[in-house]
Amino acid sequence: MTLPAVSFSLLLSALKRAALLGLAWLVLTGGEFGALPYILITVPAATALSLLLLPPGPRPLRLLRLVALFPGFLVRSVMGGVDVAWRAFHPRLPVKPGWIHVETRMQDGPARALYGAETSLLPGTLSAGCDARGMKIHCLEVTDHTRERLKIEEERLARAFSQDEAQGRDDG
Amino acid sequence: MSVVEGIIAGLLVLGVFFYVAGTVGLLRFPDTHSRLHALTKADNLGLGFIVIAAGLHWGDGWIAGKLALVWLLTLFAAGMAAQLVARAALKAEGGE
Amino acid sequence: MMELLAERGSLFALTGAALIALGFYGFIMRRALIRRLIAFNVIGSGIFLLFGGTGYFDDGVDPVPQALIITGIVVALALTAFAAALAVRLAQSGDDEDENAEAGR
Amino acid sequence: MSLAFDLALCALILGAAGLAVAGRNLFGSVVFYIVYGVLIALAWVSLGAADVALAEAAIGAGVTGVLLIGAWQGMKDAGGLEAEITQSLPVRVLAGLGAAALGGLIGFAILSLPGHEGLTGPVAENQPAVNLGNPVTAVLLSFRAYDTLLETLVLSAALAAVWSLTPAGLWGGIPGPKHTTRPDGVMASFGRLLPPLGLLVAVYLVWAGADQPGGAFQAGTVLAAVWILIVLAGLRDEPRLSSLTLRVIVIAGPLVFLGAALAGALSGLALGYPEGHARTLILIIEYALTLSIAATLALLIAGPARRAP
Repeated sequence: MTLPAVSFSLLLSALKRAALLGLAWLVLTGGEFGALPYILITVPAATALSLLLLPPGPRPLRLLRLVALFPGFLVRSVMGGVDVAWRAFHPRLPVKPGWIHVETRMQDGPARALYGAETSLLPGTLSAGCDARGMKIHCLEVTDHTRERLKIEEERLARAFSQDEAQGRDDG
Repeated sequence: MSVVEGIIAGLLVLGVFFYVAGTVGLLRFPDTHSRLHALTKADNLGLGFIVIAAGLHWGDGWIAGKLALVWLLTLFAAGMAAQLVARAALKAEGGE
Repeated sequence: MMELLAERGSLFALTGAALIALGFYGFIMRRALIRRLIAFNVIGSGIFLLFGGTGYFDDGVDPVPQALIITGIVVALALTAFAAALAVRLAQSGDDEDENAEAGR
Repeated sequence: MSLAFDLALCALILGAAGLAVAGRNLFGSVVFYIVYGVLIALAWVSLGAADVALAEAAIGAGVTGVLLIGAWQGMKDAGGLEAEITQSLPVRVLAGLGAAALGGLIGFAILSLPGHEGLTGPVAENQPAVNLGNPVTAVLLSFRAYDTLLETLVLSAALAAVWSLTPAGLWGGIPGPKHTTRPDGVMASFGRLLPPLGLLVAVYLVWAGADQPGGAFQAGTVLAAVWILIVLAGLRDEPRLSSLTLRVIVIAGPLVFLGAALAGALSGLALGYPEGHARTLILIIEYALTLSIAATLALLIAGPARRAP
């Protein structure tokens, strides 16, 4: 994917998004045969809307890498739920809320918003949105590991958004 | 009660447990942002278990897929909404 | 009485009746326009629930009431939208003293 | 087990309604009303009326909730939020007794209703004639099509009424405030990522409406929500209300419906469908209606014009 041609990358993102949306249509209609012809109208329309709202940038989304991240994310989000449940039911309420400010090299836009959404589902952290400098993270309990853990998470997700190095807009 | 029914019942109990945990957290946690933690994390987990239970109950791949789609959408929306609410709460407190 | 409550249709129809009473009380007793709008909508959904509950049979609600209720929900929405716009306009015109004050002028 | 569920649900419904009607805080009332709407949708699920449940969740709780929040914000901005006054105790008792008497009478009437067969049978008998799997859609667009036609006209009339509240000099302008968000912020990203899927869900709902729960009203609400999300995310602005295209979209559904009614009248039966073509015609009406309902709902929420054209 080193070809710089814009039209090629545009076509590629369009195809990727169409494939995703096509899959979504299949799942929605329960694979019913009568709904298949509609794919010819709905998927192009939805893809066009997607391209219009989110023009593809130079850093394409690596779908396979994102899918590969999912099982790990699931396990950690289960831990997040267990952690909250433990604190909620604990008689002494072990909650020492605090803020940390995290520099992120995650590019602004959907990639960073998704990173924020992810951190909000992980144990102990909650993103309060992002600004130009970085992200404000609310923690149920600030520990030494929090920053480290977030860094590892960011590393993983950045690779799925082709942001191995710095700079460049993301793309969904 | 067959084995599958037993598993479904267990999953439902787990799901309800996390919903209750989220609600207890919502009531007990000291500030708005901590309460948001409880809502987003515990409730999504609860919904996840209930979705798996419902998928097993119907035993149909397509229905399970649709339920999974619903759950993914909820995860996505909850993650995004949590950030928006957290930011709004921060502004309301004059933290920015 | 207990077997009536055990019948799903009657239970929801009676809840509908209670909602109508509650909405009616709110509509005549509360002053804020938005709250009266809410009370109006509570009356509306109470009527729908009553309608659906009395049209309930063992295999679900009769399709004719269902269709009429969907129609009703949309009409209630149309009315709510207009009332909400009116309330905002009224507030903007700064002329929201109640009728007593107006009559006394 | 399910009786316990129903009883708990009814108690919750009454509790939420009570808090919405009698609460102290006005915004809290609006929030409780939305909760109430979701609980009512659950009641419809329990009654096995999935179409109504969808409509109630989308329109009753969703759109009405957004309208009420919008009205609250609008009145607050204008400084016109009224303080609640507490009536004296005798008045409250009297009103409470009156309301209780009303509820009691209605309840008594319900309990003394004679048993009846309902119309499920006749609908099922006639359903093959229109070739639709969803009996509710069959009633809405064939057996009681008259109601539905008038209902869509009521919706258009409400829009005209809302537009008529436009302040002087702004007629035909742009409704609502301009939403600006950070172009790469969370809200903007949300508005960029979700709408394509929302579009698919809307088409799915109207497609499914022929044979399963769903239909034009539910789909139109989802489509309107997609548009509102795009506007809130600051990605596009609301259209000019004087736009001809916009007005054509608003009225297209009712017009197609009226056209079908007239065509039926010419062939002998007003609002009747020619033999063998009922399903096709109904589906065409459904799709046109979805678009018009979506536009009308979104414009009802946007309200009258606030910025010059």
